[in-house]
Amino acid sequence: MSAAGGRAASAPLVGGAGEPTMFELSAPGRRAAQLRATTVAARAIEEMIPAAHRRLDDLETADLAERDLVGHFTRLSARQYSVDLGAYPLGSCTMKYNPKVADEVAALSGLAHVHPAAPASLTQGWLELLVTLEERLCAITGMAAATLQPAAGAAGELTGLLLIRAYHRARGDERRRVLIPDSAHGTNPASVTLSGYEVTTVPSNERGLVDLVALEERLGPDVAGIMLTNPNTLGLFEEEIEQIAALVHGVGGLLYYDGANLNAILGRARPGDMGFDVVHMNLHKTFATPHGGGGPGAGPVAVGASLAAFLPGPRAVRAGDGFAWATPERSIGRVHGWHGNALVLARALAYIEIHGGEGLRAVAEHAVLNANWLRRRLADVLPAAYERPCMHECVLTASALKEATGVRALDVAKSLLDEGFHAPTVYFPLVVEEALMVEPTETESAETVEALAQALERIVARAHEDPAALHEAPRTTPVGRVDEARAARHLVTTEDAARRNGLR
Amino acid sequence: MSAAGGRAASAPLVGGAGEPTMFELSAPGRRAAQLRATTVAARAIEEMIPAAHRRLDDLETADLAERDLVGHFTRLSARQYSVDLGAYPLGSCTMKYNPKVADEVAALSGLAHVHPAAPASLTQGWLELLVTLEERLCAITGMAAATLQPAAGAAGELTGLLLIRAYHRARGDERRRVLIPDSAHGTNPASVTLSGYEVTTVPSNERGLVDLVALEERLGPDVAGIMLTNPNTLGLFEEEIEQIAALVHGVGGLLYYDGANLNAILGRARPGDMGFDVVHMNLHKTFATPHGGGGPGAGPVAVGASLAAFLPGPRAVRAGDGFAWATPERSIGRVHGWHGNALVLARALAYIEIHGGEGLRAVAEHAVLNANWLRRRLADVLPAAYERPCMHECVLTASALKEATGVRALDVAKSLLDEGFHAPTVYFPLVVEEALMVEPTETESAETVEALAQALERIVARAHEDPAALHEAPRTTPVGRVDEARAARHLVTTEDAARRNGLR
Amino acid sequence: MPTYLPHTPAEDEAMLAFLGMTSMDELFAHLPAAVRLAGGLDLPPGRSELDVLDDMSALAGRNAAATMTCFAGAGAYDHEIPPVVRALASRSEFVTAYTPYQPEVAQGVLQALFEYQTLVSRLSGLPIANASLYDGAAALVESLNLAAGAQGRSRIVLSSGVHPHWRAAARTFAAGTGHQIEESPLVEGVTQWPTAPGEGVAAVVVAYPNYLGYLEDLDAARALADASGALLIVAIDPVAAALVRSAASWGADVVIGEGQPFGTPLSFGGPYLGLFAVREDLVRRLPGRIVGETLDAAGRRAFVTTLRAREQDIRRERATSNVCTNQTLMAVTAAVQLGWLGSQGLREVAERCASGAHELFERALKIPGVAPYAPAPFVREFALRLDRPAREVLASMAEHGVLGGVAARSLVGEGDASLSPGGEDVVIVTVTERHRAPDLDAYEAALRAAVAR
Amino acid sequence: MPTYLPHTPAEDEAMLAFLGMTSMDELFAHLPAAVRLAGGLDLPPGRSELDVLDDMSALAGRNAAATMTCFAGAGAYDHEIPPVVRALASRSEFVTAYTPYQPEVAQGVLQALFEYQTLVSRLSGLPIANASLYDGAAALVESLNLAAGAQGRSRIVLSSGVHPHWRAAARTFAAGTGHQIEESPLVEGVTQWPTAPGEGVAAVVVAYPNYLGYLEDLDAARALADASGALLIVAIDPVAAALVRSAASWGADVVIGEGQPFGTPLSFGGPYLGLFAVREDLVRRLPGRIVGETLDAAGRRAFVTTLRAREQDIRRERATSNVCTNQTLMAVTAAVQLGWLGSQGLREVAERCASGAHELFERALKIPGVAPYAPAPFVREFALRLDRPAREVLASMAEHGVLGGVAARSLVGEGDASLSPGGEDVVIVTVTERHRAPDLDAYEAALRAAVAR
Ligand SMILES: Cc1ncc(COP(=O)(O)O)c(C=O)c1O
Ligand SMILES: Cc1ncc(COP(=O)(O)O)c(C=O)c1O
Repeated sequence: MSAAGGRAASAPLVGGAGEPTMFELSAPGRRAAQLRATTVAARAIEEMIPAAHRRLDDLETADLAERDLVGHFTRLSARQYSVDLGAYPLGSCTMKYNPKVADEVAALSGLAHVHPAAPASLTQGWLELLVTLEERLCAITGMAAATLQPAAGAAGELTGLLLIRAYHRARGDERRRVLIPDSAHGTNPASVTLSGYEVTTVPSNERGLVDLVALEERLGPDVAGIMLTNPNTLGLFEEEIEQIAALVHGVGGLLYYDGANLNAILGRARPGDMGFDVVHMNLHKTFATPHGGGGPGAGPVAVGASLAAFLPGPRAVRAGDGFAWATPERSIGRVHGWHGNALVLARALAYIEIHGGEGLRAVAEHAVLNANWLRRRLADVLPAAYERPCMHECVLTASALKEATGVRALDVAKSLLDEGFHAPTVYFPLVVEEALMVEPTETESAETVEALAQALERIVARAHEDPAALHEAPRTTPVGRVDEARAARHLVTTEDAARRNGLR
Repeated sequence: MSAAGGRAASAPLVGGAGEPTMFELSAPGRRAAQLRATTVAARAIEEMIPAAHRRLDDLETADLAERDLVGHFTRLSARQYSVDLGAYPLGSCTMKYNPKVADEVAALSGLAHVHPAAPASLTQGWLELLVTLEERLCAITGMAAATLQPAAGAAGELTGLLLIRAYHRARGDERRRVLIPDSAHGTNPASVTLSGYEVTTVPSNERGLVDLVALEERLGPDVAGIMLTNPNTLGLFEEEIEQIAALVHGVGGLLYYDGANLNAILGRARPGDMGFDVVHMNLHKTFATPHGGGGPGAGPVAVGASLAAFLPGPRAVRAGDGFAWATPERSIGRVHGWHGNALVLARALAYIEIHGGEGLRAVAEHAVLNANWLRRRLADVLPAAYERPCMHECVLTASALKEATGVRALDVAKSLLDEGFHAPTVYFPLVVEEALMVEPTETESAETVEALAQALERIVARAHEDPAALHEAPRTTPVGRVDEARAARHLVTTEDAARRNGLR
Repeated sequence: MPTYLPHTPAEDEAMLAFLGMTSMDELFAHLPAAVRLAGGLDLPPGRSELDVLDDMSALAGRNAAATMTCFAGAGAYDHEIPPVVRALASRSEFVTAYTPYQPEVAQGVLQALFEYQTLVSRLSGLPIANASLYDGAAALVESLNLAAGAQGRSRIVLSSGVHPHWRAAARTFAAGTGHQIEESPLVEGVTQWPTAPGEGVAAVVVAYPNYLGYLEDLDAARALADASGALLIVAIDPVAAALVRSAASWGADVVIGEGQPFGTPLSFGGPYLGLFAVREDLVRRLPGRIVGETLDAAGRRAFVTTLRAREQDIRRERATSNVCTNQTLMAVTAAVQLGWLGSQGLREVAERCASGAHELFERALKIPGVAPYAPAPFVREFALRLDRPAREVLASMAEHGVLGGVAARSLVGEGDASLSPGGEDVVIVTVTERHRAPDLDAYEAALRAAVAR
Repeated sequence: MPTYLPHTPAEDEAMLAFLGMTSMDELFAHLPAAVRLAGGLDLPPGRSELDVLDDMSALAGRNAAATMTCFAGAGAYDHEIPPVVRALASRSEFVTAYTPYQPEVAQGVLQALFEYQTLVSRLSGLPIANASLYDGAAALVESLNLAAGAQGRSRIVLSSGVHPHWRAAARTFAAGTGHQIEESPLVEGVTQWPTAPGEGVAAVVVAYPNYLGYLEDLDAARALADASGALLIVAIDPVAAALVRSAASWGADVVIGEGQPFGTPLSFGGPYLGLFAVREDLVRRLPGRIVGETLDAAGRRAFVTTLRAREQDIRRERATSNVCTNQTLMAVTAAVQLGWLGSQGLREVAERCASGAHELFERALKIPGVAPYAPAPFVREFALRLDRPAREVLASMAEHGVLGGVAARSLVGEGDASLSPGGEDVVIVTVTERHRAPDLDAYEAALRAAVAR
């Protein structure tokens, strides 16, 4: 017999059991779907599809009544942490509050129900929206033009690198290497490889910044460019950015700005003014479009004037009184199946229009204020890896704690879950031992940041008293600490595999 | 300092703390509201409102950022059981699955954004909807006409009783008493009193039905009528309904049908055919409009032709090609501020139109099937108070269990929470000792009903092994067993009272 | 045949077999043959929910009023409801929950109601608020019952300034309770109270502002109540309450009102939200549910419905109210909306309403054929006297896309003591914070055109 | 200035004071003066969210396409999304969660992804599916990278029947990876494969059905792959997959596709959902995330992202994919939509699409000036050859409220090997289960009028 669809035991509110999979809930013959009445005559499949192409078996998915479907996914949602429940101080991820108004924007039927291949004359509203967003993003970053196609930050990186490549190539200049600081996010080196360049790592200096000497050593005429985030992944502003720019430009290289940390500088500084040539933005970070449990995002790429001709196409552009599609003359081509994650773009535009310039600056100021306040507040509890003013996030280290108590950053993170906070990012960036990367974001109040500090304080105190307890955290969550190694060793990624493995 | 708005500890998912009140979260100067730009000039209050009428102090409500508002109410929602999470076998309440389509119906801007005093010419859609619903409800109950004004079942009862009163009065017939079986829902006697009649209680016989002899003894020319639900609150069909009707009508009394249990007989029997003169329906039960944590409901009242002239007004009626408002000539008057709980009515109509006659009959059949199956399944675990075929619900009794173990119906109910089910209705109807009134409803699957049975089985077994554990249930819920006596003894119903009492 | 049943035919069979049956008919075999429905219900066949949604959308499309600029008020107000309030109040845990009979798994609704009670208490100035009644009219009816019970009397002195529909409902239910309702007429828009009310008065009831929008001096009502040993019941507009003296400060014993302006759309009149607050010593007569704070077995804070002994399910025929299902979801919504507004936002909304209303009032008076109905002060709603029948004027304004107000006569019966003789020409106009300058311009133009016609 | 900040000015001050500062400027004092922005951003001033919502609604209103009957497909399909799917997929726990880095508090998303993977696996017939890629185009790009890596080769034989935009994206990214993409043209709507592909082919890629709607015999593609030691990559239409032979049964090693038809609205092209499934032995080359089942410390079932060592954050420059943020919410939505459809509903939808398409096809052919583009079989999408340029015909159909399809030329560049010379006259027409008889009638009438013009 299949599982009980109306049993709430898996909701953390009651019980404590696991939630059956939809396949365990499935019972043949059940269904939720009600299709509209139709007067289009049904045809036999034999009339339509030649035998050689007909499906051999009946496809079995999962058969649930609507009631059980609702129960299942509602209970799953209850087993999921989210920004709407509480703080999510995941450094590098910028999990800030996502205004609900954007949900209504994305649900507007005049935006959501538009076919992407409909002619421009029938989609003028969308084209205007895209053009406006592009203009806003250029104003915010100090760049000349942008593509909205990339679907996430990493896609933006690769797009940007291909733009750099096209730029050099157009000048007959085949270059080989891209420089990346050792603190960089993993997508940076991966994107470099995919763009056909080789990665050259630049070490950080003792201040957590790009080591200028080391940089210079690695520069040469075969360097296509450098990828930086500023503030960098340690939450520190690359104060020597002008020198860096001069050095890289000096050898004919370009500067790529990874905009994952743009939240820190909105209205206070612009990548374009720092000398960057290419900038990607993570709209799902800086402009508060919700992360959706891992996506969708959007990763527009803005460029200086000298790279505009290479942008992917088609791009929405102003054309007389209206708007049209146009492909830049030396375009690298398309980087998305259509025009990018359009509904995410619409959300971001709404966010920008609500804030305006002053509002965005206030966002950055308060992101930086919260992070610095927390860093100072925790100085005696979990020291920052670099004791200097940080920007919107700071990297703490549990290495002393580990030495003293055996409690690792991971244990601290898991313990924080029991305290009612999502864990910070751990073990990133790689250059810091036992890293805990904390980004409170500007939408958390002083009280919340203080509560987070107190929770960390309690955890550290407990680490000294009863370290074993922390190794066993979390204990108040729907499941306890998850055995990740086992998952990789005994790979079970579908219900069918689970059945084959005797797990059902 | 106020509480941390971004701390999720009160979500059952993590932590286990309590949730601060919105007043504890409040910090002066914070706000969520963004009002539209306006060019209407603001006027000084002094210009508009004479001093004698001006507010003396500033009204303080609660001041929260949108992020904290969202966190707070999202966490509160996570502390709340609901149909969408799991089964809710609350007898008498008919907590069935509420189709999501109805949420979209109620959100249609052409329904939701209509002012109730807008002229009929501008609200023809609404009038048609009301007329159609009235016609459907009459077809379902076998009555001639209906009012949609009553906002819930109890309001329907009082309306119906006032109709009975008006009917008698119009015949110069002042009657005094209304008969009610001892198993009746509390709203019935309360409504009788409010209608100016006196309650005469009719005992149930050993079969759980109206005792005909006792009924006859209580009948007389001063009896205005009898209120029955059929099936009654024991889930049993009043098989002698024809005799009852004949007896009551014989003395000139009318029959009132409490439709809370209409779910059991949809398409299988109609109150009108049983001899009832007045019928209220709980749309929030039978027609699956969601209960909203305690309301809103809707309690339309349908009547036979002889009472139609007394119905509340205005009523939407057909008028030529269109629809108009009309007040019945001898109307008892208005029973609602406007036209009733209109958006609830729209939901119910959608439910009825989706099901059609056959669908509604299937609803009743499966409601009765589930209940009888459960009753039989539990025969050796928790016996039914009356061992006979039940309708859509059945009343079990824990009195033997209590005698044997000291475990009461309440303990069983609380233990069920830990098993991942909402508790049944307990200690109602009053005529059954240690009553557990179970109504699985038709939207729960066989598997769910079986799981419920197994959970009760486990609980009863535990009652024999470790009764103390059951007295302490529930243990996996956000709060443990709540001290109701204390709440009444130390009355604290507002944040301000809590402050005055030193609780904050 | 669309349904929401999980049962497959095979399961039906197996379940029936467990009961020793082979058909659904047998489940109903014990129903007397005469009442068994043979032919099925006379309803159109079922249709998929998507088809039905189409139909309902088509019906919705036939409500022209939905898309007009709405200056109609009179107890139902077109306020802003922001996305965040919609999102929170529609969370399915709130929507699909039942009455919090099991507090251990209902802290969400219970705490929200506790917060709602606090907010209503602060708005009204009275210490105790219940967890909602059906609507403003129901609140009035319940308040009369409360007063009659508390004072052991049955005469009610009711200002005709109370909303006509509420008064009508009060009259309807008085047929059951036997209360004698005596209306005090409006003269020049304000109540003319009886000078010597006589014996046996349970309550004096007044609206502040009254349904024509006017603010009355409540000292007179309070004095009358004192003189007759009656309770003073005040019906408030909860938005105006942010600006005007609290009912409690005027000496109200009971405050009632319509809570729809807090987050509930116009909804063609329902579901709305009956506000109800009382003095501390009246708590045991409070109709409906009330949530109290207490502790759980482990000493943690918890909320629970309390003073249950008042309610119908326990007190039965001796209960003073029969209310069971109430308007909880609207109460939760009100708490969310008030949380969104905050102290400052609520005041700003009220001020915007008032500023707009006073501007529109002045602009309207400049139109020939338009005069104030009475000289009394108002907040955000006012009454005009027109040269032509109000309904006709409104109909022609509607042609310009403006719902120009509510014809006072459409609310009241002939001979109602709230309108001076005639009254066909009186229109009640409401301005909310949603109206902006172009809306006021449109109003003025439409009214000018309509009156001139 | 509207923001979502909780901070009050007093709190700002206190927090700054704790840092020994008196102004926000000091927080940025360490930024070199030259890069500090003096004048603020050149943006219009902020406006309330309600004002902005108004503006966005106005923009939305300028998309005439939104209200037309949509026969456009070509990789983006107008399927029914019922209220229940909208309600579940929009639960804020799913929407506002991050990547499930902490599995203990992310079982909701993780389990939904596990279910999604199962569904994609069953649809494709391959055992391993990932937890989503950006869209169909991204899935193609990643599949080429996977094949090149797995086979240690760089030549790709790509059918021109694969969606033109996906092919374009593949070409764009090949500039970085250095893959040599060789397109095999369509002749009469089906791929003409090279007879002797030669050395170094990593993958043979084909679409089933292809972008013109035609079903190709995949034996030829499989044979070619075998002959060249390449992987066979098949791009599927996941709705058609309910009716046609599974890609796996044709011998696909990798299946890719666009998952938008499962619960995601047309959305002007995104966010969509890249489907990706592989043979068991390719799992360690899988791009993106994959969720596995495991146990928690107490031995309870739990889900977690697994094989993380493949991913960019660990493997860095040696990673085979850079994907990080993916399309999880769309994957969760697809699981909900497929749960709603059920096995039977999915088949019914596919059958309705096919029945409607075949009927419309026949009706279209009766119109003078309309001919089939090719004689090959199709499922729910087909290509017509018109007497006049397709774009003009579509424009005039639009005047009748019908979005009559997609002009094939608007998808492909000049000289694309998927259209026989010319091709300005080719229109791709799609029918979904949302189309009913009157819609087909409207189509026929609009097309007849347009072609005749
Ligand atoms: C610094 C940095 N760069 C790049 C990325 C990649 O962005 P996305 O996940 O949108 O692909 C991230 C994402 O976490 C990041 O933190
Ligand atoms: C048998 C019965 N009658 C009447 C009522 C009262 O209906 P309402 O709560 O809608 O006022 C109920 C409600 O539970 C009931 O079960």
